[in-house]
Amino acid sequence: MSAAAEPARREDASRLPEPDTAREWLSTMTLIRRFEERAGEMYARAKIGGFLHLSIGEEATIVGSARALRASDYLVSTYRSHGHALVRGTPPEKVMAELFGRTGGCCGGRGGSMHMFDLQRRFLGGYGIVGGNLPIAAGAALASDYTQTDDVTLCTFGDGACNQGTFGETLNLAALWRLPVVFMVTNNQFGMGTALRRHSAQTDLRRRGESLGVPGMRCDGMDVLDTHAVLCRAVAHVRRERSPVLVEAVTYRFRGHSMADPEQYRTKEEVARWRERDPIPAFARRLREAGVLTERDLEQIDAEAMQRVDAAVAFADASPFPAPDTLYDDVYVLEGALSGTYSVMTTDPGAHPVPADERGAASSDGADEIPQQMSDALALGEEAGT
Amino acid sequence: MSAAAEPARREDASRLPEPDTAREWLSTMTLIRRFEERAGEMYARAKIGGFLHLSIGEEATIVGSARALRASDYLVSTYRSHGHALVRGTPPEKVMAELFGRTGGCCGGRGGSMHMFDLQRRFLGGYGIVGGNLPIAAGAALASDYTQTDDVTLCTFGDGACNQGTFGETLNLAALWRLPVVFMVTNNQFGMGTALRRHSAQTDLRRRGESLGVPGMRCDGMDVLDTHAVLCRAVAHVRRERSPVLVEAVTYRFRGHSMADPEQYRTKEEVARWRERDPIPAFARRLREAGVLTERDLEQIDAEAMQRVDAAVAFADASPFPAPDTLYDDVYVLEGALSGTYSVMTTDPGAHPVPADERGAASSDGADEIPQQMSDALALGEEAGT
Amino acid sequence: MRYREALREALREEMRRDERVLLMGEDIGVFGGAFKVTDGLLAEFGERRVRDTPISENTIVGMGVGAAMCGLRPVVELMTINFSLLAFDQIVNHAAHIHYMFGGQARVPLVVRMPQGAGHQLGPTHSHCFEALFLHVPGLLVAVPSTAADAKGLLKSAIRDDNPVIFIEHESLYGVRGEVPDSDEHLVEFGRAHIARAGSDVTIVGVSRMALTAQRAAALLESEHGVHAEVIDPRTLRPLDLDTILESVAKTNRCVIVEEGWPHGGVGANLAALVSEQAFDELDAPVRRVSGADLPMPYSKPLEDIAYPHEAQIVDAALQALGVAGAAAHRS
Amino acid sequence: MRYREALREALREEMRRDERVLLMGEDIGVFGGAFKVTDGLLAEFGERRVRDTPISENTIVGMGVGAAMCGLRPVVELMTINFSLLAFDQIVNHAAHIHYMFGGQARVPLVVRMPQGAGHQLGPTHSHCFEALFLHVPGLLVAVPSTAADAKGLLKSAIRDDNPVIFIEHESLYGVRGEVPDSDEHLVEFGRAHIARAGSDVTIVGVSRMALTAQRAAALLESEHGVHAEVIDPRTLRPLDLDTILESVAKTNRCVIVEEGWPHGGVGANLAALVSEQAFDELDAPVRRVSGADLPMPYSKPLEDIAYPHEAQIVDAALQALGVAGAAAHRS
Ligand SMILES: Cc1ncc(C[n+]2csc(CCOP(=O)(O)OP(=O)(O)O)c2C)c(N)n1
Ligand SMILES: Cc1ncc(C[n+]2csc(CCOP(=O)(O)OP(=O)(O)O)c2C)c(N)n1
Ligand SMILES: [Mg+2]
Ligand SMILES: [Mg+2]
Repeated sequence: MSAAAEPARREDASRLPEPDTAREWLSTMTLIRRFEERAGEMYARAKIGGFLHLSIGEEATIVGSARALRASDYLVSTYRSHGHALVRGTPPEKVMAELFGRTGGCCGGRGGSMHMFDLQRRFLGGYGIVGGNLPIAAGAALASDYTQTDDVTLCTFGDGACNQGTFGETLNLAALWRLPVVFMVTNNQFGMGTALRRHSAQTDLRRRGESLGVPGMRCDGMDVLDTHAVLCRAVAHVRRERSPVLVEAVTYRFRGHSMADPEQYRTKEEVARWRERDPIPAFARRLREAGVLTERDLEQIDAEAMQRVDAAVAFADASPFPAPDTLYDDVYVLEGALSGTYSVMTTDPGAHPVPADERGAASSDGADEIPQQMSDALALGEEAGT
Repeated sequence: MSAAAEPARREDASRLPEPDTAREWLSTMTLIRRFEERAGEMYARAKIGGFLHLSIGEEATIVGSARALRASDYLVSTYRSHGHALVRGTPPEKVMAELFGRTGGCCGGRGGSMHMFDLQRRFLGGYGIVGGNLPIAAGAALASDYTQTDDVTLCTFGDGACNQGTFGETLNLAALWRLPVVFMVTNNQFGMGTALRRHSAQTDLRRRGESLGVPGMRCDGMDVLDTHAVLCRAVAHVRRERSPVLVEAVTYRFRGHSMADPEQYRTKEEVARWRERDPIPAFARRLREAGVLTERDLEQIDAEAMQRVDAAVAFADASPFPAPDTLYDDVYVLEGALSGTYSVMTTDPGAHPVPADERGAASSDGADEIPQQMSDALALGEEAGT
Repeated sequence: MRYREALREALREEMRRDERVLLMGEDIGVFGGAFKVTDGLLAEFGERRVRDTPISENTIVGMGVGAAMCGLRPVVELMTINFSLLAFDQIVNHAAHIHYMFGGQARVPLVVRMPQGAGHQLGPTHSHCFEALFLHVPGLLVAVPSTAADAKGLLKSAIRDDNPVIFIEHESLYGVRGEVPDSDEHLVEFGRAHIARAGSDVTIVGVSRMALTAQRAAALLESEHGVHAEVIDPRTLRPLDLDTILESVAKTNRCVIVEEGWPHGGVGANLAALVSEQAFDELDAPVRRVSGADLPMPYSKPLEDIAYPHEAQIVDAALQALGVAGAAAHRS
Repeated sequence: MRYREALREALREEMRRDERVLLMGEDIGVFGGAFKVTDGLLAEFGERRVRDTPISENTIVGMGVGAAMCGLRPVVELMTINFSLLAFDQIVNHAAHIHYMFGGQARVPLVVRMPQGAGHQLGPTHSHCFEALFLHVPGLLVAVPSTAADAKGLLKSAIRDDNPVIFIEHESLYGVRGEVPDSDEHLVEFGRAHIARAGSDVTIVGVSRMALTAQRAAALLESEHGVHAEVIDPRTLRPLDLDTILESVAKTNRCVIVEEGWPHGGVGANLAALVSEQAFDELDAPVRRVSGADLPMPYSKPLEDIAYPHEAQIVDAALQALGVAGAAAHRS
């Protein structure tokens, strides 16, 4: 395991960041917490449907890791990704509106809780298939390399995802092709109701990449400082060496897997023990003791978070539901080079064929970033004289 | 890595087996070699169609490993499996007839070169999908455990197969459930035209199971003694510990990947260098030098192999092609509990629906072993009083 | 008894009857099953026979194939059909082909259970109906029970059968109650369609959950339009009981097929093709299909609602088949 | 130029034209491609743009999806369609859904190339035709070129398109020669069927390789039976040019559909359903389907030969559609 991949602990972890930075981290962790608590309430009030996977308890892992990235780096997540959207800067309004299934949502209500996305902020989603996001992250990293930038991709997934075939396939390819990806296992101790030791033969997850020569690191996912310190090393290593690292963030899911979870697979005591290590009060206490923030600052931070969540709910409530006639928008990109009828099911009550003359009408907001990248790539092409 | 998993080398490898055993090993290696050389000729003469993957050069790996098994253990292979059928005792006649696509073939001409099978001899196939055989081997091992036997399963696959998702998934499950499987990577240095270092980030393949706590061993796949010694340790370990081991057999494919392979991916020199280590003459020399076999014995062994191959070709040539009206036999097991029409495509020129009254007619030769196992299992059931 | 409980009963009875039957799947044990179908079975049968697995769909199914080849009768639960795509290779190239490919030597008495369906706002990746992908594959049996009685009877038959069975349940049906014959030997034969409602004006074939939606539509057709629809639930798609459908069409001369999944190359297209070809002279109007919309299922409720069939579309299609537009019309 | 070379030309031209285009696949570089389609491209474009991959189908396709979302235009080769089942999750739940699921933000300009087909004694696991599995999925475009010209023109269009394209080649066609327009801008539009042979008596739709078999059958129908068959090659299945087929059927009043794959829920069923529904009044006889046999493809030559369609079955089906049994008959 390369030096750069040594776990951090003590040395950096004890060093506090600049006051403004520290405040921003705490504010963001608090925002995520308050946002998800409210989302849970909204689910109970049937404002939100489907599955709702909360990351309450995992905020230090989310913020500590995302803050090790720069704006042009990619972040790829799972179906448990409200926090990842928020930490990347997606307005809470757009995230809540997505949960409400409204046009104001970051995906216009198409994806819902499991499929958040914000291309402009390089938050690359939001994937519902366990393990499905790893190859996509490797592809993003390939694009970064191919277009000769030094951006990296942070791919986060759960302990249960380590058992999916894509895990071994993707780590091998990333190591073989020297792709700039940080694979981060958010080890919250369970894959749904299955405890780590009951689903993985190797419970020391940072070692799961060893066989492929992918160095492993571990961070205390309940400690935003340690998480940030370790991820900074991981990101720096990957950015410099152009080869992948596997980081295990040890954390815990305070709530059920999703809203309907009797939690028969763990004891109230176990949950209580972990809750004592709640990353938000822990970090707050630390900042207060270090004199970085006062009691009033802390109250203010929480009040601000509450206000932003109130505003998000108000926005989401006011945002209209998608109109029925938008049902077929964006099934295909229609301004492409091809014509032809994309759907011929005139016997399908819902369907509307797209005649050639309508083509080009379809919207694709947010896609504006791609042309930029394309022209970069094309420029390369010209250099290469092709 | 457990003691039992230490590579063998010296100590046993130098020890020669009993003369009869040594002769049988050499005879079987020679039979496989001669059989496949002839198969190649028959392919050139269009007696054989489709793909023909020869294991010429890998005979020591095949015989050394299979001879570490007892008759009730399972062997699971790939699309390169003529040798595995022969080493398990499937008559060369049936293997050659399968290659010829005749009714006398071990699968009645249905499977061909890539899909050999002999249930009675517990040779569990013969699979065309790279990596597809690993889960099946784990399932066989599960059945052995479930029925409370101490049989083990030897699953062999190529270096390229280590990159398939099923590799990580199956090793994890086998380790987690403590399944009696020996996973053997037949490392012949290439996945088709892609050299090991170009397809696997980890070129020390015996380590590919480390991350999952699956101990690794390595044997010289060009040396039948070393292969046998190491596999005996692996099999003994697995039979005793009821948990998997990964063995890397280092060998080389003398011929092309299949019959149509220009071999641009390697040099003639490289092939020549490996051919100097041809496992058959090497073992023959050793036995002669040790005074176990005389020059005449060696000539006789080769003559016997040639005769058996001649007989196999004669049998295959004489065996009839399947009759057209057998086309739909064994698509389904029809003596089961269900009725109904299995194919209703009266518009399909080839198809013939199977009316309920015909059911039970379909043959399923070889299946006789299953009822035996079933009654064993049922017996267990009765004990358990269910 | 609920559909969920009927399935559990089938599993319990067959596990008691035959020691070779074991269950494997994600969270089927300690968690009790994502939809609680297997709840309580771990307690009764223990970890040897009720096995929680890692999230490794292709390998779980493949292990089921290998174990089945060696004499066991595994029942694998995939948490939902959406994840079956990861196991598609083991299902098609292995489970379905092994008996034929090896000349009849090996058998694969494997059951793969999984629920499908939309309607719970689970969004694009979690709302699939994939019957069409499986019925395409020779070597597989495919069941799509819509009632508690059929769920139990078909699952028991599936477990006793020597062929690999794809057993497709529906997320919206687990809580639905129905009469279930109280017998250990309640077996429903594959390849036998069920005439859920008798009628003479139009034949409506409803697949999986749509068999129920079709029955409600038939009630509306009767009460509001005086139209007597015959509703047929094929119950299994392989083998398919086409004869029962053709007999009905010979009587009604009109046919509507209702499926929840995608229209192109769906189960509806398969049935429409067969009926159009084989009842050509009996049909007074083209076969009508009512299907899910041709797109990934959106999360937002109002969009999801119009993206799969409801009674209204079935009523319309039936009236169109009858050549009567609009409401309160009578048979022309 | 051979079909194989036409594909290579398309790749070469598009790679020269657009730096964002790169190739990934098993043995496409040093080995030159299992079917030699990519032979020579590594030498011209280097390892950055022509990438040999490990045997990891699901991940190769998934990397293509991710790279495409981030501005590249990857062309992934799967060695054969038989292995695409391992990548089915990335193709359906990811490539096909991402544009819609994320509200139009992301695009997936990915091409997945792969050959299908029987006829080379490759046996049960290696002889599949899977058009039906892919055409079922909204969000995908599906091409099935049968000539060198279409292979080149469709592949170039596919690479320039912003949607994920499943590009299905055929193992038996790689060596077949055909005229190919000598132009860098030879693009064949998706959604435009090709009338391969004009005729007035019966419409024969042939998919993929079967478009050629159908043309040979049409020649026999003419020379031996005086029947003038119109042969249509849809060229793409999504989008599908149904209008051209319907226009032909309006003229001939008879339709035969020929596919190499399995009959249940196949592309033939989809086309037969559409034609039967939408040309109901024009059809003088039921649509006839000629398909591969409903079983895993056997290795043995005499069995394989009768397990997929040849001219004779197509001629028979056409004569049946025309209501003339046996040979040398004339239109009744
Ligand atoms: C391929 C696949 N299989 C099963 C599921 C159902 N499922 C959703 S989340 C989950 C558990 C995942 O556990 P883990 O990877 O640890 O992530 P966590 O939920 O703990 O964040 C399962 C089994 C799925 N979404 N995808
Ligand atoms: C899933 C899958 N992908 C691709 C192929 C095509 N293929 C057949 S053999 C082979 C190479 C396998 O190499 P290895 O595993 O080392 O076995 P070897 O051929 O060397 O014995 C490939 C790519 C296949 N059969 N299955
Ligand atoms: Mg977890
Ligand atoms: Mg190899």
